[in-house]
Formats: sequence, C-alpha cells, structure tokens
Amino acid sequence: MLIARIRQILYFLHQGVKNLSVGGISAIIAVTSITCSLLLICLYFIISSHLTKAFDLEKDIRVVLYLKESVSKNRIEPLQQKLTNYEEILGIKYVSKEKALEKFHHILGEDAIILEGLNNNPLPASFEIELNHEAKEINRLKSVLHQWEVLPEVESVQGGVEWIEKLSGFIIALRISLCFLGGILIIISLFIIASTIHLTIDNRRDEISIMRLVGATDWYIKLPFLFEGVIEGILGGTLAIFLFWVFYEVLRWRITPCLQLIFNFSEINFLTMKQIFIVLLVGGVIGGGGSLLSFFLQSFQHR
Amino acid sequence: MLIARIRQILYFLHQGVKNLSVGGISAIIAVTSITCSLLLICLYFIISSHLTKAFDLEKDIRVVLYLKESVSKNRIEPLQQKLTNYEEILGIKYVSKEKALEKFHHILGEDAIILEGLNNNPLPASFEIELNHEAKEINRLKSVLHQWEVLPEVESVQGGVEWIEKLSGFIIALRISLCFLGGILIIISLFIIASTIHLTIDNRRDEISIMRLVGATDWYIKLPFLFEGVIEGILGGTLAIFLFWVFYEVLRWRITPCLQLIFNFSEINFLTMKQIFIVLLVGGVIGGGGSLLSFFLQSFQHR
Amino acid sequence: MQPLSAIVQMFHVYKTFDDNYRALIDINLRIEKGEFLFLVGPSGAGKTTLMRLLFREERASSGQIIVYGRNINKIKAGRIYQLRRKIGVVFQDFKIIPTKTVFDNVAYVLQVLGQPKSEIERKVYAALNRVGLEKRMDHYPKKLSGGEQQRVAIARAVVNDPVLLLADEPTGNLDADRAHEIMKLFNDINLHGTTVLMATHNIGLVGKMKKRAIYLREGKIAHC
Amino acid sequence: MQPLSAIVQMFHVYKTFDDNYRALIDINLRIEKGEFLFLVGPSGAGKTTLMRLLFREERASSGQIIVYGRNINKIKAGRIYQLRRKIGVVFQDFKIIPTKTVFDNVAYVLQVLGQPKSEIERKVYAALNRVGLEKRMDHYPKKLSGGEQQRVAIARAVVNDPVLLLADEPTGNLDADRAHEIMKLFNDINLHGTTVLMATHNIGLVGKMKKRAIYLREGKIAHC
Ligand SMILES: Nc1ncnc2c1ncn2[C@@H]1O[C@H](COP(=O)(O)OP(=O)(O)OP(=O)(O)O)[C@@H](O)[C@H]1O
Ligand SMILES: Nc1ncnc2c1ncn2[C@@H]1O[C@H](COP(=O)(O)OP(=O)(O)OP(=O)(O)O)[C@@H](O)[C@H]1O
Ligand SMILES: [Mg+2]
Ligand SMILES: [Mg+2]
Repeated sequence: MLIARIRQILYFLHQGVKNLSVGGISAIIAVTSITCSLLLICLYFIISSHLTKAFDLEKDIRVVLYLKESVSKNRIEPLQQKLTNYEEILGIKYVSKEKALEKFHHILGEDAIILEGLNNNPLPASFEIELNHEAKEINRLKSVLHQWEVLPEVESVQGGVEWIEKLSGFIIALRISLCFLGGILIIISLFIIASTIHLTIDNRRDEISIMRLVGATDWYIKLPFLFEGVIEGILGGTLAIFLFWVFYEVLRWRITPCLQLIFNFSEINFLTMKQIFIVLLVGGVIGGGGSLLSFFLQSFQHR
Repeated sequence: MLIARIRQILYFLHQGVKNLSVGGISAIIAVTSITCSLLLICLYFIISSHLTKAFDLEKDIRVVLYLKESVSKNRIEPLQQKLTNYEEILGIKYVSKEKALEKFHHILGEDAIILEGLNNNPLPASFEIELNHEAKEINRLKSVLHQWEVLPEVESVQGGVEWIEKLSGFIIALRISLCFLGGILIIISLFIIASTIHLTIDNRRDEISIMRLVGATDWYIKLPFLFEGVIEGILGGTLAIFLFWVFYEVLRWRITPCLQLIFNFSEINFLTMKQIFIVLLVGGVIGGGGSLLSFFLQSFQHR
Repeated sequence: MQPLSAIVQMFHVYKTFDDNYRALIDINLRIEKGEFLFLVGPSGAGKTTLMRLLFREERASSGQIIVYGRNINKIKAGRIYQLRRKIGVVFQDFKIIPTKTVFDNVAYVLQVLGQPKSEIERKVYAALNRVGLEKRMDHYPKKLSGGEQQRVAIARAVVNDPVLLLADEPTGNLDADRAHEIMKLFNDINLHGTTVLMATHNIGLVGKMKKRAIYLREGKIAHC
Repeated sequence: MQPLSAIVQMFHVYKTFDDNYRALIDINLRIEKGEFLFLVGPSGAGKTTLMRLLFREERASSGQIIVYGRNINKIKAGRIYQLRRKIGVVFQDFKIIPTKTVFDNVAYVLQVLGQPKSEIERKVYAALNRVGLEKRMDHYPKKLSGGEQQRVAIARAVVNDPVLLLADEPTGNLDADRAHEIMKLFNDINLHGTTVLMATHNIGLVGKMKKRAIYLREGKIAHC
C-alpha cells in the first residue's frame, strides 16, 4: 500500500518533469514569468532593507543637557554616574565651558572673528548624550527627557523630540509605501503567473478532457500539473536569484560612490540567506498555486 | 482598387475585433498583462517627474558676495547695478553690516548672549544673490563666480560651487538609476506581453496552419492578429491609466502630509496629457509588436 | 433491482441541445450482458450522442439511463471516473493525447488504475500487437496515418478488457482487410464477456456479422 | 514544356521522414487534366503523404513534382499560397477552424481571394446546399456530428471550383446514401473540368465509379 503510494507520487513527479520538457516554449515562458516576478521581489527586498538602513540613523540620535552656570565642577562626576544608570543611554560625554567655546569657534569658521571681542565665555557646560535604540520610541524618549529636565543641575534639555518625531513619521510613511509597493508587485506577479499557467493549461485543454474521458480522477490529472508548477516556480526562483546576483555585481561598483554622497552607508549588501530562501519558497508556492488556480478556472470553463 | 483595399482593411479590423471577442480568457489575459506593464510605466513616470522636482531646488541656489571693509556706502549702488547686468542673476539683495549682525543674532537664537560682549560689529556687508536656472550648469557658474571674485570691492565669494557640484552629481546618479529602472520595467513588460501573445497565438496554431493550407497569404493571416494586438494594447493602456488614476486619488491624501516633511513640494501631480498619450502609444506599439514578434517565433516553430 | 442480465437500459431518453436541436427523441433500449449490438443510421442521426450519454460525456435532458446497475444521472461529478473505467470507448475523432507516445496513450488507462509497471507493459504490448502497431509504439500520434491513429484509439479502448465497449465508427479510416481484423478483435473480446456497442455506416459489415442492429434516424429508433 | 494535358506529374519521388521511415518510394505518376483518379491502398500505405506533397504541406525528399506546369519544389515559401489557391483539399482529419462558424469556414477560402461579399455568400450557400448543410450554417464545428464536419470540409474544398481537387478519404464518416451523393458531387465537378484525385479504402465505391485507380502498398505503386 505504502509502496504503491510512493510509486504513484514518483509517477506524478516524473510526469511533472516530462510535461515540463514536452511543454517547450510554454514551460520556458512560465519559468521566465516567474523569474521576472521574483526579480521584482528581490528588488523590493534589497530596496526595502537598504532604505530602512539609510534612514535608521542610529548614531545621530543625540540629546544635549545644558548645565546651570552655578553647578560646580565636583558635582559633575556624580551626575554623570547617575545618568549612566539610565538604560536608554548608550554613551555620555561631558563638555566643559572651555571645550564648548572651542567647538563654537570651530563651527563658526571664518565668522569666528566675532568671538574676538568677547570678555568672558558665555557658553554653558553640557552633557552630550547618545541614546540607544529603545529610546527612539517616542513616548519613552519624552518621559526620560522630562525626568532629566527637572534635575536641579540642568538648565535645559535640547534636541531629540522634534527630530525623532519627524524621522519616525517619515520611516513609518516609508515602510507603508514600501509594503504597498511590495504588495502591488506581488499581486502583479501572481497575476502574471496565474495567466501564464492558465494559458499553458488552456493549451492542453483537449489533453485534459481526454484524460477525464478515459477515467482519470481529477487529482490524478491535477497532481502532475501541480508538481510541474512547483518545479517551474523553483527553477524561476533560482534563475531570478542568479540574474539578480549578476545584476548586483555589475551595478555595485557604479552605485556605491553615489550612495556615500546621499546616505550614510557605503555598501549595498546582497540578499540574506533568509531572503533567498523566501524567494525560492515564494517561487514554488506561486508556481504550484498558479497551477491549482488555473486548474480551478479551467474546470469552470469546460464543465 | 482603392475600394477593394479599404474593404480588405475593414475586414482585417473586423476580424481583429472578432478574434478579441472569441479569444475570451486569452484576450482578457493579454489586456491585463499590458495593463500591468503600463501601470509600472505610469508609476515610473510619476516617480521620475516628482523625484526630479524634489531635488530641483531652484530657489536654494544662492551665492553671497562679501564686500571689503573699506568699501564706502556710495559705491554700493553702482556695483549692484553692474551685477544686475549679469543674465545669470535672478535676484540681488544688499545686506549692510548692521543688517548682517541682526541676522546673525537671529540665527544664534538662545546662544545670542555671546554677542552681548561685542565692542564693534565684525560682520562684513554683502550681496545675497539668487541665481537663475542657467547658472546651475556647473562650468558656467564657476566662470561667473570667478569674474566676481576679482572685483575690487569683493572680499570673498561664498557658497554655490561645492553644493551644486554635489547636487548635480546626485541628480545625474538619480536620473541614471531611474532610466535604468524604467528600462528594466519596459523590458519586463515587453517580455510579459510577447509571452502572453505568443501563448495566445500558440493556442491557435492549428487554426493558423489551416489558414495557410487553404491558401491564405502570411499577411492575410498576420494582419488581424496585428490589429488585435494593437487594440488590446490600447485597451490595456486605457485601463492602466484609469486604474492609476483611481490609485492616485486614493493615495494622494495619505501621502501628501509625509511629503511636505521630507521634500519641498507638497502636491503630487497626475500624469500630464503628453505622458498619457505616451502610455497609450506604448500600449498600442507593444500590443502590435508583441503580435508580430510572436508570429515571427511561430513561423520558426511550425515550418 | 433490474435483472442482472441487462448491462444498459435506457427509458424514454431525450437529448435536446442548447440550440433546441433535438438529437435524441424517446429512446428506449436494453442491451444484454455479453451482447454485440450495432447502431446504424445516417450522418447526424444521433449515434455519437447516444454513446456520449452512456459514459456521461453528456447528460440526458430527460429519461433514465441505467448502466451496469447504476442510474448514471445520479452519479456525482467526482465519481464519474468509476463509471468510465468500466467502459472502453473508441471515439469517432480518436481523441488521442498528442503529447504522449502511442505506448503512453494506451498505457494511461492502466496507469490511472495504479497497475504495476510490468503488467502495464505486458497488456499494452498485447493490445498494440492486436491492432498491428507494435512497431509504432514510440511514435507521437502526429506522425501516424489516419488509420494508424484509429487503431491506437481501438487499442486503448480494449487494453483493459472493459465490461462495455463503445466503438464509434471504428473502421471509417481502415481498409477492408484491417476492418475485418478489427471486427475479429471485437468478436474475440465479445466472446470473453465484453458487451460491445458499435456505431457504423458500413452496412456491409453489419450484414456479415449477423448480430442485432438498431437503426437510428433523426434521433428516433427505427428498427429493433 | 510538358504537354498541357497533364496536370500532375511525379518523377521518381521519394519521401523519407525524420525517423528514416520511407513513406513513398520511387513514385512515378501522371494525372491528366480533367481526369478522375482513385488512390487506393491499405492503412499506412502513403496515400495521405502523396497528397501532402502535391500542395507542399510536405516536401519530397527527392524527385520532381510538377503541378499545373510548375515544378513545386522550386516555389518559394512566400508564394506557396498561389499553388494552394488552385487546389481544393478535403483533409482526412477535416481541419476545420474551430473558432469560425460553418459559413465562415467555407467562406474563408473566398475571402482570402478578396472576392466581393455578395458573391461569397452566393457561392457558400450553393456549396453548403450541395452537401446538405445549409441549415447548419451558423453553427460552430464542435457542435456537428462527425459526418457533418466531413461535409463542411468537402464544401470548403469545392466552393471555388478548384483546378485540382484532392479528397482524402472523404466518405469515411458518411453513410452509404450520403457517400453516394458526395460521389455524385465529385463527378459533377469533374465534368465541369476539375481534376479529382481521391484516396479511399472503399473498394466498393471505386468499383462502382469505373475510373482509373492507383494501388499504393508500403509506399510503392502496385498497379496502374
Ligand atoms: N453540442 C451540440 N450542440 C448542438 N447540436 C449538436 C451537438 N452535438 C451534436 N449535435 C447535433 O446532433 C445531431 C446528432 O449528432 P451525432 O453526432 O450524434 O450524429 P451521428 O449519428 O454520430 O452522426 P455521424 O454519423 O455523422 O457521426 C447532429 O445533427 C448534430 O449536429
Ligand atoms: N511526419 C511523419 N513522420 C514519420 N512518419 C510518418 C509521418 N507521416 C506519416 N508517416 C508514416 O508514413 C506512413 C504513410 O502515412 P500516410 O498518412 O500517407 O498513410 P495513408 O495511406 O494515408 O494511411 P491511412 O489510410 O491510414 O490514412 C505511415 O506508416 C505513417 O506512420
Ligand atoms: Mg458520430
Ligand atoms: Mg491517410
């Protein structure tokens, strides 16, 4: 019984491969359609992961705590200790009044001449704080900043909230747009594949109706097509990944210099193993699913 | 003779429409494939025109001419006159030493306390110059700036070149990327359409070979398919534009707020009439071309 | 319920097509188990339509049809294959699968039943031998002559010793000698227990065989 | 060059298929203008193959074929339609276009020639009438019986009074009466000047018609 089952499945697989090789141009078209669709999905993956990276400006999230003029030097150390205990803090740096003036001098550049007329240093001492990823969550950031604002040593807290608010809004918008684009691409892909396989099977409608007439069950007819679809899908996926890799290798050297100019990362990474696996899986699923779908359409058309 | 020709062409058109209606699902698939492809092209058009707009920051191209401390007030007027003669200049504004200090005060904001200790005003007078579109061409800009630098009244010229150099590099990179993306999309589209029409015609290979056997010339067989393809293409184009318009109307209200945050334009425009025309034309051409192409393939296969 | 000796019974069967064309009118018919029956009639009389009803390629518009003890109107779509596996059909237009070789076309009927490979090979060789096509086994149907294709269709119909054999004009593309051989083949099968219903225009054959014949004319049974 | 009275001449024609199967061996044949010639032979003898050579569906492997004064081996691919327009063919497997109605199938041969609509209608009606299908004009072929489809193929072949009519087993799906009518039709056409070459297994018909017959056997001409 089990052996008979296995023999049957092997038979279906064999038929699937045979159909593929008999299918000729139809099979080639099905495979290349799937390849095109999956190429779009690869493109989506790579754009998606790098765009997120481009705007995920981890180290730029900084906050400055300006200290009151009255805070004496020996109270700096314990305050820094206290702040370091906050788990949201990734790094902290004390900037003394003198250091601040130096920096300001540097920032002004040519205009620094105006500082020549100064009698005393008007700039306050401060802590420059770098926040870790968790703090980017806007509400958490607000609450932490509020705690720091009411510290007796702190004059004012600068930066952070508005910028983060803007940025996270942008990232959300970007994510939504990308999901949207990805969704459209997947729908288009599915459509193309279902159409192609539909046409391919439509090409064989006589064959299928003959099989029915000589006593084949529906599943006996369907399974080889299903396997054929899955094999075509996986072939298409493999081809897509290969082509995308070629494409990637060719373009990498051209795009990289431009990138550094605009974004703050300088290298494009290829798809991860997980993404490659997903592409192959999606290929197999849409190949097989397309077969089933078009078989379903078929049965409506020719009953 | 002429009447006979016209009758023949009407016959072909009629056959084309008839094929379409007899074609059923195949015809629907061909039209929707073309629609998908043209949707991608619409998307390309809209992204392309808006990205260019987003980085085409016309009014941000400014140059500042700092004047020498020694230039007396009565030489300002003639100099301004002289500069206005340059056709590259869109607008020019004189900023006196007092005005410059005021502005600096404003820029520093809270930090303006440092200006309190000043004895005299160290800031120079200047001309803020807005350049017109032509000047953005990098070489032209360089030569104009050079001419101004050597004017006796001018201490130094600030801004412009590096920023423009960066920007134009970026825009070129962007344009190339977009053309590249567009090219890929069009190739994918053509492929999908040629495949679909090939399968559609392959579905009718028996029909075509019978036509040949009963004495039809190649063109007599081809033309109805050609017309069918063109009609399908234009139908697909119309559908694509309609769907894209729906898509546009639905998304406009969601995307607009995010846009203002990132780019300096706040409205997405729909395709121009010219672009709509191009989409329809491309539809017709790829529809007809796809037919011819697959017919060509066919003749290799079945000779 | 019905006597076991009848393999096909038709009661007041009508078949009207979409365009209101009445192809079969009040057909009443009983075919005994093991019988050899001819269906004769001019072109368009309804012979093919009658056969199509028996293996549910078409459904009767009204009336009851009982095949092998089952009312076939009541068979669910998903179970029709069980009926068809008991019936061998030689289609008037052959209905050979163009993408399978001659061997695979005939073997398909047995593969569907899940028979072991060795047995399939034995049976297919035997069937092709009987119709004289053993040398053409690995050819694709497109390459065969009209008569050869018809013989493939015959081999497929008889390969599994069906309970009922429906042969629709099975000798239309065959020369007299070949036709005679095929009739001998059908007779053999009939002697081994298969009921045979054969539609034909070849009155000569009908005369020679000395079997019962039904005459169809414009959808009605004329003689019995 | 060749006498005007011959419409078909074949000199030492061989046809070998890809698989080295020799379907025709050293065929020499001369068909006179206005002749009615039968081509008889068992299944697989090469009858269809011989006809296919005459309208260049296949090319001879060697030898010369002259039809209507032209060496058809030398016709360019783009000009074959000129040959085919002079020849009416009843294909053994009918070759009817499934997406066109009966009327359109027959009319296509005339549309290809650019004939005016009124004349096309007149001729198509007449041809369909001759084969008894005038009532079936607007049907699609799938809905027709085997014999009806065969008659559509016959109507198409004769609709434009071809110079040469090739009929490949044109009565295989027809009852004796219908077959007799078709033979009368061919005879009529023949009397109006069309040369007829008809392949058949029906020795009875051949006997009745009292015409010249060529016997093909395993690709060779046996009698003449
Ligand atoms: N699907 C259909 N729709 C409409 N009419 C049909 C359909 N199928 C068959 N017919 C008509 O029913 C009649 C009987 O057809 P059938 O095929 O049973 O004839 P037949 O006796 O087999 O003829 P032949 O000897 O020519 O094969 C014919 O006139 C045919 O045109
Ligand atoms: N394309 C092909 N490739 C290989 N062999 C072929 C091809 N076409 C025909 N044959 C073989 O050539 C032989 C002659 O075929 P043909 O069709 O001419 O026979 P026929 O005399 O018309 O037979 P029938 O009466 O059965 O129609 C057959 O044995 C056939 O199998
Ligand atoms: Mg019939
Ligand atoms: Mg033949």
